[in-house]
Amino acid sequence: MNTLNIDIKSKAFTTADKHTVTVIEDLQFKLSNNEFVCIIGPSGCGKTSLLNIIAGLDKRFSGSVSLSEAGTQFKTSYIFQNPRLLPWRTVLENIQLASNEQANNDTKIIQLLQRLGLADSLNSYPHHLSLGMQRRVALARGFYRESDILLMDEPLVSLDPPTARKARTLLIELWQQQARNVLFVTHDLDEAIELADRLIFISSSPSHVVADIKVDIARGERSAKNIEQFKQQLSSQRTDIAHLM
Amino acid sequence: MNTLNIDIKSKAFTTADKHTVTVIEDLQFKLSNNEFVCIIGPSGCGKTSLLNIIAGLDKRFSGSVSLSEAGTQFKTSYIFQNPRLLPWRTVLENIQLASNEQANNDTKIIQLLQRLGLADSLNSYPHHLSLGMQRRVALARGFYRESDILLMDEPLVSLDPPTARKARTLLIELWQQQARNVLFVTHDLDEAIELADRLIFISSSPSHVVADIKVDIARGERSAKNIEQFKQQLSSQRTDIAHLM
Amino acid sequence: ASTPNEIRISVLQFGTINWTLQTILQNQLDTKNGFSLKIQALASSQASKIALQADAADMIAADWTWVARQRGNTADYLFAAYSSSAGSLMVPAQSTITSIDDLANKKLGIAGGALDKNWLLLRALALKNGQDLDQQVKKVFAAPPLLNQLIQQGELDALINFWHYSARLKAKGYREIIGLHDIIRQLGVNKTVPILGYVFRQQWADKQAHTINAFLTASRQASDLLCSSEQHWQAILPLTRTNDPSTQQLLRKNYCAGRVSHFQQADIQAISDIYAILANGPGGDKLLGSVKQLDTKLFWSGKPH
Amino acid sequence: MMNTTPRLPFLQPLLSLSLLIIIWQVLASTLNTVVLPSPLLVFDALIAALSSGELQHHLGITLYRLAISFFIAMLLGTAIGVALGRHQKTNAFFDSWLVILLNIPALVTIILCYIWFGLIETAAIFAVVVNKLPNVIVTIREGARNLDEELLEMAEAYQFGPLKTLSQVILPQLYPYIMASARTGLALIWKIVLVVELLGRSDGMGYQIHLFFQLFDITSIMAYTVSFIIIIQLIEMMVLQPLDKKSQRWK
Amino acid sequence: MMNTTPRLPFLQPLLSLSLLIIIWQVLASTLNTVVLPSPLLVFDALIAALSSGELQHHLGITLYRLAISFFIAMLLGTAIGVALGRHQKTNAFFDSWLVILLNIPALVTIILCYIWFGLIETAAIFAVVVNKLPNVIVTIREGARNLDEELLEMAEAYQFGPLKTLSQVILPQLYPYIMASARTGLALIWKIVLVVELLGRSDGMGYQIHLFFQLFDITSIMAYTVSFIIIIQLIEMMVLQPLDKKSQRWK
Ligand SMILES: Nc1ncnc2c1ncn2[C@@H]1O[C@H](COP(=O)(O)OP(=O)(O)OP(=O)(O)O)[C@@H](O)[C@H]1O
Ligand SMILES: Nc1ncnc2c1ncn2[C@@H]1O[C@H](COP(=O)(O)OP(=O)(O)OP(=O)(O)O)[C@@H](O)[C@H]1O
Ligand SMILES: [Mg+2]
Ligand SMILES: [Mg+2]
Repeated sequence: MNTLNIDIKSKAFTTADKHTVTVIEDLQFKLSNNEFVCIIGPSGCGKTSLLNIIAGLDKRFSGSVSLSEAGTQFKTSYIFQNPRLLPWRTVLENIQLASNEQANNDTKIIQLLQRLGLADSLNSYPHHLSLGMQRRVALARGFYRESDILLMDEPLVSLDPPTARKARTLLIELWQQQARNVLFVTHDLDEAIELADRLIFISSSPSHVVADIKVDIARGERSAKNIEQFKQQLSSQRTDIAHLM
Repeated sequence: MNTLNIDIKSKAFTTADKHTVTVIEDLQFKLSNNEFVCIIGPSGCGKTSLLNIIAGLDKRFSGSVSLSEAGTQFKTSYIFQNPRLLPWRTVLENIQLASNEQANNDTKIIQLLQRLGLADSLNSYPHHLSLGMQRRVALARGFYRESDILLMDEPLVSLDPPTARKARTLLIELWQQQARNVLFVTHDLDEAIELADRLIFISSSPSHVVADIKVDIARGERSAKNIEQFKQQLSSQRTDIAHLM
Repeated sequence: ASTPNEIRISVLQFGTINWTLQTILQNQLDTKNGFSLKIQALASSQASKIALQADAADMIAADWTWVARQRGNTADYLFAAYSSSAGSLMVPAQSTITSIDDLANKKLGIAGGALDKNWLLLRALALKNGQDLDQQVKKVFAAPPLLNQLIQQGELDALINFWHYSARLKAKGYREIIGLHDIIRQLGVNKTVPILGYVFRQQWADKQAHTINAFLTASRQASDLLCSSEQHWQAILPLTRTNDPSTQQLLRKNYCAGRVSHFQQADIQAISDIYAILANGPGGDKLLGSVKQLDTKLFWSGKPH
Repeated sequence: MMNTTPRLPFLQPLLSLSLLIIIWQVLASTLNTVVLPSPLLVFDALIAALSSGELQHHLGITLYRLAISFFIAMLLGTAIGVALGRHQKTNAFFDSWLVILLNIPALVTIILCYIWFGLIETAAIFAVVVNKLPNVIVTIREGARNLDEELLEMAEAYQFGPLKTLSQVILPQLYPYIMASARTGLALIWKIVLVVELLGRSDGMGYQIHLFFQLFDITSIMAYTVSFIIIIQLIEMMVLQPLDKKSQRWK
Repeated sequence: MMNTTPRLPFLQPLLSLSLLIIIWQVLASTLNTVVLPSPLLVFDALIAALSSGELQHHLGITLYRLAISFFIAMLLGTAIGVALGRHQKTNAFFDSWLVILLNIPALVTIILCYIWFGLIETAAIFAVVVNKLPNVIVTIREGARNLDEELLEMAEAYQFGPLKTLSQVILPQLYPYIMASARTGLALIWKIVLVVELLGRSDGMGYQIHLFFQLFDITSIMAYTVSFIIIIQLIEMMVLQPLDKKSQRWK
């Protein structure tokens, strides 16, 4: 995929009592070269709004989300902040439906689910799963679908540390297999440093980019210790964003 | 409140294809003396099911949840795993409705919301808030209501670290003001050690208690360093529960 | 439950009986004859039957066929003859149909459904002539006003309708092929019998015989007034609901011709004969129920039973 | 779905009504039959009926009957609907009663009501209620079956009690079902009132319309119909749509 | 809500029906009027009508009309209802048309259909559809207005396309509205068919019932009604309830 230019001049909402609240203002960044970018910002700053705009779900903003090569289209996978599974479809069906392939590769789905610890829940309905399990199904759905950009809105909350670890490994693996741009919203700085090529820090609303930091640890060397060190360094060097950590 | 005996012989669900799955089996523990207990266990092990049973929402289980002094009733506050706000009520109304007082103390509600960073959203409807903000409203609702036991199902996920920190401080403060038993489900061991008197580790389902550990750091001394140390110690001493951390 | 000397009667607002009743009221014929009349106007003849059942009316108007059938069901209704006006078979002026023998394969509109007495008697007559109309015509059952409209749109070749609907067609130049009384005559009963009458409960009649007779007298006086006095006719003209003078004239003519001045043993005999024809003819068992013989006690004799 | 409120809320209906009237006029003048009188003729008849005061009289009476039976049917129907929707056993028992009540021809219930109570106002209103009630019950029952269990659990955990649960949790969720019931209900009741009045009242729109039918006076039937539709359109614009807007404010 | 499936699914309806028949019998024998014949009398009439073959004939024809118009009205109504519920502007424009269509008396539409098409089957079915259609539209529209926007966004993000979105996301959410429409719809159509047949058909239940009504033969009316209700009760037990169960499996 070529470069994706995100340039949001302003995104505003009208509240029930007719006030206009500007949530995003002059937020710009670029995505290219199958980057893995983590977005970090306070609760309520507009991260979900941003992803919705990029996914094309929200068209009422001023600014643009465009590819450098005009005219080309990109396909998104979006793992929402809550699972958003179809309650009347089983786990397997939910994943199948989200794919844009003609024929579904059920073995691949089952493999994915197995690695997420859901091998037994293939034919369960979402209502019969715990919330953490539903989130994992949503993960599998997002992973399974082939796309040019993968949007993830705090996908790993509500998972116990071992499961979250497994999910992270899987994510990186899949991303390396099928290279694409990833936008990953998280509140967990450790997680962000472990996963990302770049960290984008966003201010509270009306939000804009306050820091865009390259994670320069090689992928093989992102041990707990190195991550901790990077964090220390970051907080000592960038006191301007300390309040966001 | 006197001692609460939780003794669940078995909790089973029937799946859509008529299978019976036992989720909890022989899970016992006691709550007394206004303890703060954190529950830690893998995703899908039955933590939410357990809280539902204690809250009296699920009566189809074998076993009992009883007070040592028979005949007395207890009032619960329950902060669910998702916000569960009434969409057609504003933030303020949602909190007022949940209270069992005759007259509402709006100043107290506003104070609570202020401390959770929601001072501006008093009259917003839940749909107009970000998910993290909705969770904070649910927190405020649970905190505001006077109760004998406070159940919390991963209440602080989806919050950025500063906000989560504030919420934890507030929680401890309120708990010390209005002493009551607290059951707090979390996947975050650091958080658990910071907050709890006791940690209860639960196995994967059919779940039971695998470890019941007293956190013996004085409340004033739960610094990041001390917590890290406690964690180290725990994982080296209790290798049997290392897979849960 | 009505006060002494009071008659509560339920009739169609624009029905011909209402012409008579309004004339009674306008000329105080009720008080003059020693009773008081309360008219409840209703929008359908079924409604008046419900009113009688519900005891909300003392008297309604109905055919003797209906009364006979109800007596079979142990309802003790009595019948006092009122009018012999009857429906007829009508065709457009330029129609090729000249007698009932020409009806085969034609589209025939029938008011009142398959159990309408006009239709049943027409069938009986045709059968006598060796023709089974039920098989041979294309029957169209529908609501009377709708049928009148349809024949004017050319959707029907012929139509048997109730008399005031037929009269309206006649005023528009439609041709009468045969009337009910001609049918009856051709079936061998040589008398113009009443069709429509006042109907009331026997129980009530037993207590109110005097009032009923006074009412019947008033009714006859009113009808005579309408037929003899232009002024009285003008007074009820709005009830005919037509502005066309020729239709008004035809309606009046038919109304007057249908008056029943005497109701005697001969009438009862004739009706019994017609009853027998109906009962033994096609569809008659459904119209009249299982009773093959007319219960002649249903006719009001002028005194309590 | 966009929540754009048009600046001129009356413009849209006006335009669409004009279009309808034009279509009607064109149809009427091409067909040229007594059965489809032109809008102008109907309008004249409407004015005539109004100036004679007849229309107001009958319309008033019909609206009175409609209002009373509407409220009784909606209240009772919502209550029973919620009860049946939430209690599977009660529902299993009464389901066939409901099917019967739904499918008894209006004719039968109306006659029975008149015969039992006499030709009085109560009978008429009772007959209408009996005919509308099962429809409300069935619709609300579907709604009550599909309530959000999470919110109900919340209400239970926070000990809302039956009254608060009903008013704060259940009824807001039933809102679309109640509105569907109300909108189709006004229409259904109006149609039943027509039959009820035909079979045993001496006034009201049903009585009048049937008289006109006997004379095949379609113009007057249309005039009466138009007057009623105007009333309902006003109710829609003055009551139901503002209610919609208010209750959907949170979306 | 408990999902306890009773072991004997036919026991409950049987019990409740027996109770109803007992109440009926008691009422009939205390009132002792022709207007409320006892169950036994009605049963006799039913047997008689069956053995003459008449009932089957008329019932068959009515069911045929009912089935055709039911499916047309449901399909068309759901399509239009979804369109209006999702497109606020289209709805603002056509809303008043809908109000008009809802509130035209059945009498008027039926007469117009008969006059225009002649007294033919198409006219009858068309008249029924015109009477039922707006009810379906209004109910489905309420449902379409209250769809879960989160799931719709999901469908859009995952590029479901219109067809998949309709079948996988929208229709399952409309299910309760469709069922409410279907249940009240069968009843409504049956009532309209009765009037349609009364005004211009030479067969069918409505035609027959009206004949009986002219003779004031309530027993036969009841017998015909009972036969129809049995059919509907069978549809309810054989089609609608299993459908309910199947489609609610995921709960
Ligand atoms: N209604 C239900 N029907 C069938 N199975 C259910 C139902 N609800 C929960 N379960 C099963 O019970 C188990 C425990 O669920 P529960 O929600 O209690 O897990 P949990 O510990 O809260 O998990 P998480 O951390 O993911 O929230 C899961 O395996 C789930 O599949
Ligand atoms: N439909 C809406 N109407 C009005 N305001 C809205 C609406 N949706 C979101 N907002 C406001 O926009 C802001 C940003 O919301 P958003 O959901 O993007 O936050 P977020 O960064 O994803 O937060 P979180 O981490 O809590 O999920 C919030 O302040 C919220 O109140
Ligand atoms: Mg968000
Ligand atoms: Mg849980």
